[in-house]
This record gives sequence, structure tokens and C-alpha cells, in this order.
Amino acid sequence: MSIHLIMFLFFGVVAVAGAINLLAQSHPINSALSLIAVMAALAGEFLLLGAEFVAAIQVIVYAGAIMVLFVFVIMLLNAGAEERTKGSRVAIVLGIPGMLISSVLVAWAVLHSYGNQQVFPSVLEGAPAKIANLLFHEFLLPFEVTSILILIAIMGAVVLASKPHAVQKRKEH
Amino acid sequence: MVPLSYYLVLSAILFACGVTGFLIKRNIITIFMSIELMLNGVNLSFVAFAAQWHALSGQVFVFFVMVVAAAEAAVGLAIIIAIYRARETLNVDQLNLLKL
Amino acid sequence: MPIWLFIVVSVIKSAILLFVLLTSVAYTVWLERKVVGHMQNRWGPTRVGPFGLLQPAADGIKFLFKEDLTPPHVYKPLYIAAPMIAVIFALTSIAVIPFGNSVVIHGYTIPLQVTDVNVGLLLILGVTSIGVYGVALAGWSSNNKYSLLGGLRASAQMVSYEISLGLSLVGVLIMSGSFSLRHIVEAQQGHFWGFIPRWNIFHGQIVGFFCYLIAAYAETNRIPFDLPEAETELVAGYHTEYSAMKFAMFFMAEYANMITVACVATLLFLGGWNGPIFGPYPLQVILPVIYFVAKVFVFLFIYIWVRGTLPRFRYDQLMAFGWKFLLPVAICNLIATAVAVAW
Amino acid sequence: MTPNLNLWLIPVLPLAGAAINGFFGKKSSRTAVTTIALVFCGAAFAWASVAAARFWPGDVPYQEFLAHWIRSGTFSADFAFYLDRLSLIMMLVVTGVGFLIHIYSVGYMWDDPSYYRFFCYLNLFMFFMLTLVLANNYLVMFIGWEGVGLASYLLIGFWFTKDSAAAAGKKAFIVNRIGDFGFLIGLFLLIQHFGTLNFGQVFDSVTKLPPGASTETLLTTIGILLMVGACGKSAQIPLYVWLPDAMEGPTPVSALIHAATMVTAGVYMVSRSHLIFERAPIALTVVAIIGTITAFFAATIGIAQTDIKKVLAYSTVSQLGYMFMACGVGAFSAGIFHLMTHAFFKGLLFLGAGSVIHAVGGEQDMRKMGGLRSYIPWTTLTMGIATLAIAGIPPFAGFWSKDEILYKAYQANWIYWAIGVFTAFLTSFYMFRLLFMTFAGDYRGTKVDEHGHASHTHGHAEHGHGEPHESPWVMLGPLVVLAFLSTVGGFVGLGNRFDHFLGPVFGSEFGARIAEGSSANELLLMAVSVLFALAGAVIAYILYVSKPYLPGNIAESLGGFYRAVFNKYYVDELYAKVFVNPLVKGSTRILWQGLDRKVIDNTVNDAAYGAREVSDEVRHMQSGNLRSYAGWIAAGAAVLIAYMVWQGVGR
Repeated sequence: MSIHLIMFLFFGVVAVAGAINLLAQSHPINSALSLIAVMAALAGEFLLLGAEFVAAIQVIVYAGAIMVLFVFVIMLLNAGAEERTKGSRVAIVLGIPGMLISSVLVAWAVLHSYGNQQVFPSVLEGAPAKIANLLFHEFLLPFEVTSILILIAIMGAVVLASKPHAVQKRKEH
Repeated sequence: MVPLSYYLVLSAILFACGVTGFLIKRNIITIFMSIELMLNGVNLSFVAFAAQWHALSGQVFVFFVMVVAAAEAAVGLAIIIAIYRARETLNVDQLNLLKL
Repeated sequence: MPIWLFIVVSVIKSAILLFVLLTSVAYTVWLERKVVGHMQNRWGPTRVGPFGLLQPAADGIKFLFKEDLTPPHVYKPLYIAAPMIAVIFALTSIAVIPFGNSVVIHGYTIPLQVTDVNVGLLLILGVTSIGVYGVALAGWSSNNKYSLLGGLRASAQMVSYEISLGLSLVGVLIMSGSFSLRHIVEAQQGHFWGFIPRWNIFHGQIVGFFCYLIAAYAETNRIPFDLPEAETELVAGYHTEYSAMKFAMFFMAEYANMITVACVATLLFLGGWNGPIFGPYPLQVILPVIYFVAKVFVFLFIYIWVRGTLPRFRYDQLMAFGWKFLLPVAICNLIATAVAVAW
Repeated sequence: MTPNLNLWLIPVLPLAGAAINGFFGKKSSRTAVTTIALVFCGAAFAWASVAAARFWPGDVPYQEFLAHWIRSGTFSADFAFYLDRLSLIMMLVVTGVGFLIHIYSVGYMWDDPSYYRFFCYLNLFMFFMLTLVLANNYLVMFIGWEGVGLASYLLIGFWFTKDSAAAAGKKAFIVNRIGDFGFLIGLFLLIQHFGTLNFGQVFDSVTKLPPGASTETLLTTIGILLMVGACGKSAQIPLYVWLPDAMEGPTPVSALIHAATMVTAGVYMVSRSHLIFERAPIALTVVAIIGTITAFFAATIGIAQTDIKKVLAYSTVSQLGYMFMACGVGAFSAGIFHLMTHAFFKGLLFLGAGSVIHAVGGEQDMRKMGGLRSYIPWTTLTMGIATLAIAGIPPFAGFWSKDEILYKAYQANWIYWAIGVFTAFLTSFYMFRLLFMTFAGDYRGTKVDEHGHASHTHGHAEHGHGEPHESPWVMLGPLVVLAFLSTVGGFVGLGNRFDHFLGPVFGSEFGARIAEGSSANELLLMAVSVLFALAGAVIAYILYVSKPYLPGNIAESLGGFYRAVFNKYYVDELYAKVFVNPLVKGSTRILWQGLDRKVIDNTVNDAAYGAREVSDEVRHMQSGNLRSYAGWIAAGAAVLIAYMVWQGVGR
């Protein structure tokens, strides 16, 4: 067992445990914390794969910004524990088996076609400069488009989250 | 060295957990978090493939996924706040009318 | 270097660093009380030891032996985890900070740094951004409206100012072309016209420096941005319900964060350990460390100075300042730097 | 090389006028509309004159490229213009006569409520006609060809509230489609065999084709198909029926479109394609026969018509027949010569007829006219000149061109000549009949002011006075100009000058053939045709002036034949029985009740019904519950993934 495999298993177990805990917990703040754990573990996996920059950004953006937003909203709305309401039978009858079937199929297909191919992370260095080069040359258009997406998202968020009478007031001015 | 398929299977497990969360959770915020979990699972696949094929584009894609996730979180959480204001509940089983 | 030796050296380095850090945290508290006292025409601590120098030890003992009170209505797991999260992430980030050149012992080159990672700066940013959970969760799990408001304010404030913080650093990154703190410091060696040091603050990043300074004050919840714990409004904000060692952990986290911020500012803007180096070999190793510590001290002094001078912002002023002034300035600085470097 | 002539301006100027009037005319004053229409049309004429002057002498064709249009494989068609001596004549005739008729229309249409619409259409017509004339390939020509059809349809049905006008417009449009169908197939054959529609390239390829039966068959087929198109546009047998009905349009329209310009497009197209026809003798013979028969046939109908415009319409058909006869015997330049003079005198006749109708307040029946010479002297004078011209009395324009055609026809085959001369006699007869019935004798119309409402809905209702009255000078001016042209227009053909002028276009061989004819022979033939024309005039004088009771007696004695002629040989009725009714019935039975109702409607209804039934069940899926949607999505994804895995493994 190489050190890589051990690390992989460690982070993988943390990630899966976090994901399952996300499902098991009834209080959203616990789910959020589990999700942060998953993200941190995934950052570790990224490091193993040689993607240092992606790992750092994963922590900063996902764990440090997006999840803070989630926690903030949970705190703002003072969301309590989940109620066990009778919702949809379809979700259980169709969804769960569908999900199981597809994951089994995907896992089988992946094992079938990739078998024991090894990953050599040391060859590929996710150096920020190289990624930036790619991002600002080959992917320049998508990059600019996402900037517009972000702008629209900001405006949408401001409009949606403003209280209705505040919007009304702003219109009157 | 770790086989590529391990990463892919881990990614699939995380994705499946996300889907399950979407199916069984009632709290709309938790459901939203399940979506983030799915996105994370996909990101792992991207990075693993990038390492496998020595193509940095895979990592670049992770950035795009993150940007989309951030935008989605901003708008989605704003929507959740708006819904909560109108209905005073976060339970999706009770949010089944297609209007506020 | 064999692996066992590497581990041993790392452990020793970590231990020393942790000791130094905790000590300096304690004495930063002392320094603050002393300086603010003098600013307010008081003496500050004088009773315990000469000049009150043993006051930190006395404080520590008091914290340790006080009753650790857990209110009954709190959400316990997070109530306990929150101060730990805060202090752990505050101490972690010091690991990647280099505080001097390398030492050569028995032919082995040992960098004065716990670990040198390529993306060291990003690591610090990531770890500090995780640190906000400590504050936010403490506020939420206390189940107290003052604490909750403190936690909400903290999370909103830190998410808002983190953007300006990051953008103000990008200017430096563009100039040095690396995320490694060691490289950034090495890029600042030399002088202009023989006497002005080639530090980034003198190298066009003066605006970036002040942006960073302001955003960092907000990130560490220090005056004038200490809204999360504004005692005149929120009793004590997020740590209203905390006492004894748990409270001490928040205290330590706050001061450790201050030190980290001061270290980063020194490394990025003030040339790190660069300075006039002379004398025999041991002096050549020790002098840079002294320069580094001196610069960090200046920073900490400014922190305390500001605290003794400025009043607190109102919350809406804080948000307006962050989004409508600081962020545009940081972006302009970034654009200007990029244009200058590209030219 | 000739300097850049900016030919594109010539069609585009009227288009601009049409656009401005079409978009803004409704709110503008009549003066503004008039100004726009006249200025743009006049500018086109002016620019055409300038271009002609700069192009002179123009023995080398001028081409102007404007834009790429179609680029598909090896085939290409461009927006490009082509100017040689043939299109030069056409361009000048179209812009010149068109401009005169625009001026005339100002007076004629002044009281019409849709004044701006009229000028918009008229300018639009000018645009398409000039595109047709100036095109450098068949495709651009086809645009103009279809465009003038459209303009003609719009203008015939200008008073669309009147049923007969709307029906006449439709008839013109549909009959023209039959011809266009042939034209299109001809174009397809051209593309198939030559891979281009450019005039120069097509004619190059045609001349390079090896002689032989297959070449002849191909060119004959193409020629006959092109002739079918020409038949439709130029109202030749069997597709002439739309032209008399087209007289429902305003009289200036009849003058411009259905006498002077559009109907001659077929002649122009056949002349333009002369290289194809010259190598296809059978097609050429077909052209000649159709032309001859049409000329004679239409003339006989013209004798018995009482409507002043109908007489002129059949006369137009007949004269067009002459032109085709000329083309058919290979005398293309003679055909174009007649085209030009015909544009002058027939335009004049129609405008004069319009003036007459205007004078008597909308009445078109010649039996209710008479003695108008004292009321409208200028119209009488100009109409008289035009009648002399069309009848072929020297030295008026029609004599020269008609004589040229008859001479050429005689050289080809004396039967053409015989029929042609007899037709000339008939022409002279019915034209003088028209003249005498209208202007000679005493006024037979009622002098009360009911005429305004009697037959026309257009703007003469305001002229509520009983006396016939002379038209305003804005109408008489063009009449005078055209009368002058009808008088002297023939002299350009003196001594075969016209023939020589078009020599570069139609090849020198015709010049040679002309030279070999003896002038004595020509003079004899000339004398014969003039005699016949004079005979027609004299007989008309006897019948309609000195012994006005005779025509009725003759008509009675002829009995059935007279009725047949009077009813235009029942051709319309025949067409209705043979073509139209079966088509309408078939469409009703099979297409409407069978296909449309049973197949299409039922399919649509059943689909809608099925959709309702299915969605009635399926809508239960749409519970509004987010998690159940997620369940459906997960199940669907499972199916898709299973399919993809199966596919992947199957490979």
C-alpha cells in the first residue's frame, strides 16, 4: 500500500462519511458542516492529484465563501430541524431505485473501462500560471461569459432578497 | 499510485449521495446543499481526468463549475429567502404551488 | 535528508513556532493593554511582575481555573466545537509563514518555515476564510439573540471584506509571479537608487497596502470593524455565552489572527526579512529574523494605535464602505498594476 | 472600356420613390406624393438618358456588377446589370413613356382616395420593369419578370372593392403563372445544360454547341418553353385572355403596363434570347405562327368590341402578335422597332382613351359617345394621329415599323405576309371605327350628371357636370409629346438605320439579308399594305360616318359569326369549361373535402384529442412537489445511463 493510496482512502472515507452525515442529520446546520468536511476532504484529493491551485480555490471559494453564505442563510432564517412530512411517494418509489441503478451502472462501467489504469499526478503540475494561461487564452470567451453570469446573479440576488416594500420604495425614488 | 477508477467511483458515490439527499431531504436549504455535493462529485471527476490525460482543461472546468455554483448559490439563496418570507416554511413538501 | 530527520526537524520547528506564537499572543495582549493605557493617560497593568510583565501568565491561570459554564439552552456540539475551530484555524495559518532565510546545519539546509508550499498565500487565505465558522457557529449555537446577531454580522462582514482582501493581494502576486511566500519575499530584495528598499509598498503597491490593511482589520474583527462583538450594542456579541477557557480560545484566536495578518503584510508589502545584513555567519541568520520580528511589531503597534484612536463604524456604513469604496479601489489598483506590469 | 455608368441607380430610384410613398404617402399631401413620384421617376429617366449618352455609341456591351447573390457549387448568379443597344432602347422607352404616363396620371388620378397607393405601385412597377430590362442574367430578369407581374396584379386590382377588378387581377396573375411555369422550366434546362444563367455565358455556350439533332432538340425545347413564358407575359394565344380583362385597372395603368411596357417584356425576352432561337428553327416557326395567328385573331375580335378600352386591348394583343411574327421570322430588330413605335402610339391611344373617358365622366361604351371632336379637340387631334400611326398610314411611326415587319415576313414566307396585310386592314378598320364612333357624328351620351356613378367607382364622381370637357393640361401634355413621337418616331428606321443600330446585338447576318432584297419589291409591298390600310379607313368611314345604319344590318346578316366575334369567340367560356371548372371542382372534391378536411383536419383534431387524453392522465405527474420531480428525473437518468452503458458495451 503506497502512501498515496492511504491518503486517498483517508480523504475518501472522510468525504463519504461527510456525505452520508449530510443525509443523516436532520438539522441543516449540521448538514452544512458535513458538506464543509466533504469539501475539505475533496481539497485533499485534489492535492493528491497534483492540483494544488484547484485545492486552494476549492477551500477558499467553496468552503470559505459559498458555504458561509449557506450558514448565513440558515442562521438568518433560523431554520429548525427538519419536519418529517409525508411528501412524495414517487421520490421514494422511483427516485431511489433509479439513483441506485444509475450509480451501480456507472461504477460498473467505470471499472469495466478503466480497470486498473493508474494516475501519475506528479507529471501534471496544476501551476497557477499554466491554468491562467489556459483560462485567458483558450477559455477566454467562457471566462467572459461567466463574468456576465456573475453580474446577472448579483443583480438577481439583490432584487430577490430585497424586501418587497424596499423595492417599492426604490421605485418611487 | 491510485487507479483512476477509484477516483471515479468516489466521485460517483458522492454524486449518488447528492441525488439521494435531493430525494429524501425536506428542507430546501439541505436540498440545495445536496446539489452542491453533486457538483463537488463532478469536480473530482474533472480533476481526476485532468491528471489522467495530462490536460489542464479539466482543472479549468472546475473553475467554471465553481463560478456557476457561486452564482447559483447567490440566486438560489435569495430565492429561498424570498420564499421563506412569503410562506414562512422551508419544507418543500409544503411548497407545491407554482406561485408565491 | 532522510525522511525521519525531516519529520524530526519539522516537529521541532512546529513546537518552537507554536511556543513563540502563543507567547507572542499573550504579550500582544499585554502590549495592547499597556499602550492603550498610556494613550488614555493610565498605566495599564503594573501589579504582576515588573511593568506588569507577568500579567499574561496571571490571566492564563485565571482562565484555566475559572468554572467552565455551559448554559442549558445552547446547541452543545457546536457550542463546544466553535472556539476550537476558531483557535485551530488561527494557529494553522502560521505554518506556511517564513520568518527568515535558511539555516545550514551539518550540511542540511533547513528553511526557517514549517513548510514551504507553492500556494502558501492561498493556503493562508483559505484557512482564515474557514476561521469565520468559529465565530458564526459560536453565535448561532449560543441560542441567544445577541450572539446570533454577532454571528450574522461576523459572517456577512467577513465574506464581504474577504473579496477586497484577496483583490488587494493580487497586485503583489502579479508583481512577483508566484504564490509562494518565500518567492514573494525574494522578489523584494534590492534597492532603488541604493537606499530605498525595493519593498512592494515602495514599488507601486501603496494603495494595495492600505486596502489590505483596512480589509485585514475587518477580517480580524478589530476596531473600527468590531461589530460582531460590539459591547455597547450586543453585550459581547458572539462570545456572550462563553466563559473560562472557551472564551480564552476566542481571545487567542483573535490575537493569533492579528499576528498572522501582520506577518502576511510584512511578507507581502514590507519586504519580509529583507534588510541590511552584515557580520559573521550566526549574525547573518539572526539579523533577518530580527528584521522580520521588528516589522511585525510595527504592525501590531499600528493595530493597537488604531484601536486607541478610531470609533466604531455603524453596520450600514461598514457594508457601504466595503462594497462601494474598498472593493472598487482594490479593483482599480489591480487593473493599474496589471497594466503597469504588462507595459 | 466605358466609364462606370452606375446603372443600378436607374431601377433603384423608382424603388426609393415607391418606398417613400408606400411608407409615408398615406399621411402626406397629394402634392408631396406627386413630387416624390415624379421626381424619382424623372430622375430615373434623366439618369437613363445620361447613361445612354455616356454609353454611346455602345457597340460593346457594358456590364455592371452589384453584389453576389447565389453561390452554390459551380452555379452562381449575381445582381449585375447589362447594357447593350437593345436594353438601351428598352430602358429609354420604359423610363421615357413611363415618365410621361406618370405625369398624365397626376391629372387622371387626382381625385382618387388612394392616390398615394397608385403612385407607389406605379413606381414599384418601374423598378421591376427596369430590373427586367437591365438584368445581366436570366435570374435577375426573372425577378423583374415576376415583379412586373406583381405590380400588374396590384394595379389591375387597384379598385379592389369592385369585384370585376379583383377578379381581373387574379386572372392576370394566374394566367401569367402558367407562362412563368414554362419560363422557369426553360431556365432550369439552361442551368442543367449550361450551368449558368448569365446571358453572356449562356449565349457563348449556345454558339459553341456542335450542330446536330440533339443540340437542336435541346434548344427547341428551351426556346418553346421560353416562348410559353413570353406568351403569358405578352398575351399571345392561348394565354392572351387576361389582357382584355386587365382593362379593369385605371387607364394610365393600361397605357403603361398593358400597352407600352410590360406586355412587351415577352418580345424583349425572345429578342434577348435570339441566339437560342436562331439555332432552333422549329421554335422560331412556333413563335412566328403564334404571333401571326394572334395578330389576326385578336384583330377580328377587336372589330366587334364596343368598349373603347377593350378595342384597344385587343389591338394591343394583335400588335404584339406582329412583334412575335417579326421575331419568328428572325427579324428581331423589326420586332423591337415595332415595340418602340407601338409604345408611343398605343400609349398615346390609351391615354387618349383615358382622356375621352375622363371627358364623358367614366363612360367606356363607344355607342354612348360620338361627336366629341368639338368638345375635346386636343384629344381628338392626338388620337387621330395615333390612329393614323397604328393603321400604318405614312409617314406616321406605325407605318415604318409595320412595313418593316411585313417585308421581312414576306421574305420568310408569303403566308405570313398575306395574313399580316389582312390584319393590317382589319387594324385600320377597327381603329378608324373607334375614332369615328367616338369623335364623329353627334353626341349620343346622356348629358345628365349620372355618369359619375354609372360605371366607375373612381374619382370622377366630383365632376358633376353634364357636358363632356377637355382634360387638364397635365394630361394633355403627355398626349402631345406622344403624338409628336408617334408622328416622327418612325423616321429612325428610315434606310434601315434602326436595323443597323441593333446590328451589334442581333449579328451582322441580318444586315446582309436586308441588303439583298430589292427595293422595288419592297416598295410594291409597301404600297399594297398602305392600300389595305386606306381601304380599312374608307370602309370604316362609310359604315360609321356616312351610312351609320349599315353595321347593324351587316351584323344581322352575319348572324352566328357576328355573335361569336362579339363574344370573343367564347374563348373565356371555353377555358372556364375545359380548365377552370374541372380544376375548381377537383379542388373542392379532392383537395378541400378530401385531403384538407378528411386527412389534414382529422389528423390535427385527432392529435389534439389524443394530446388531451394523454395529458389528462399525465398531468398527475405535475404535482408541484419538488421531490417527486426529482424522482422522475432520477428514474429517467437511470434509463438513459442504462441505454448508454448498453450501447457502450455493445460496441
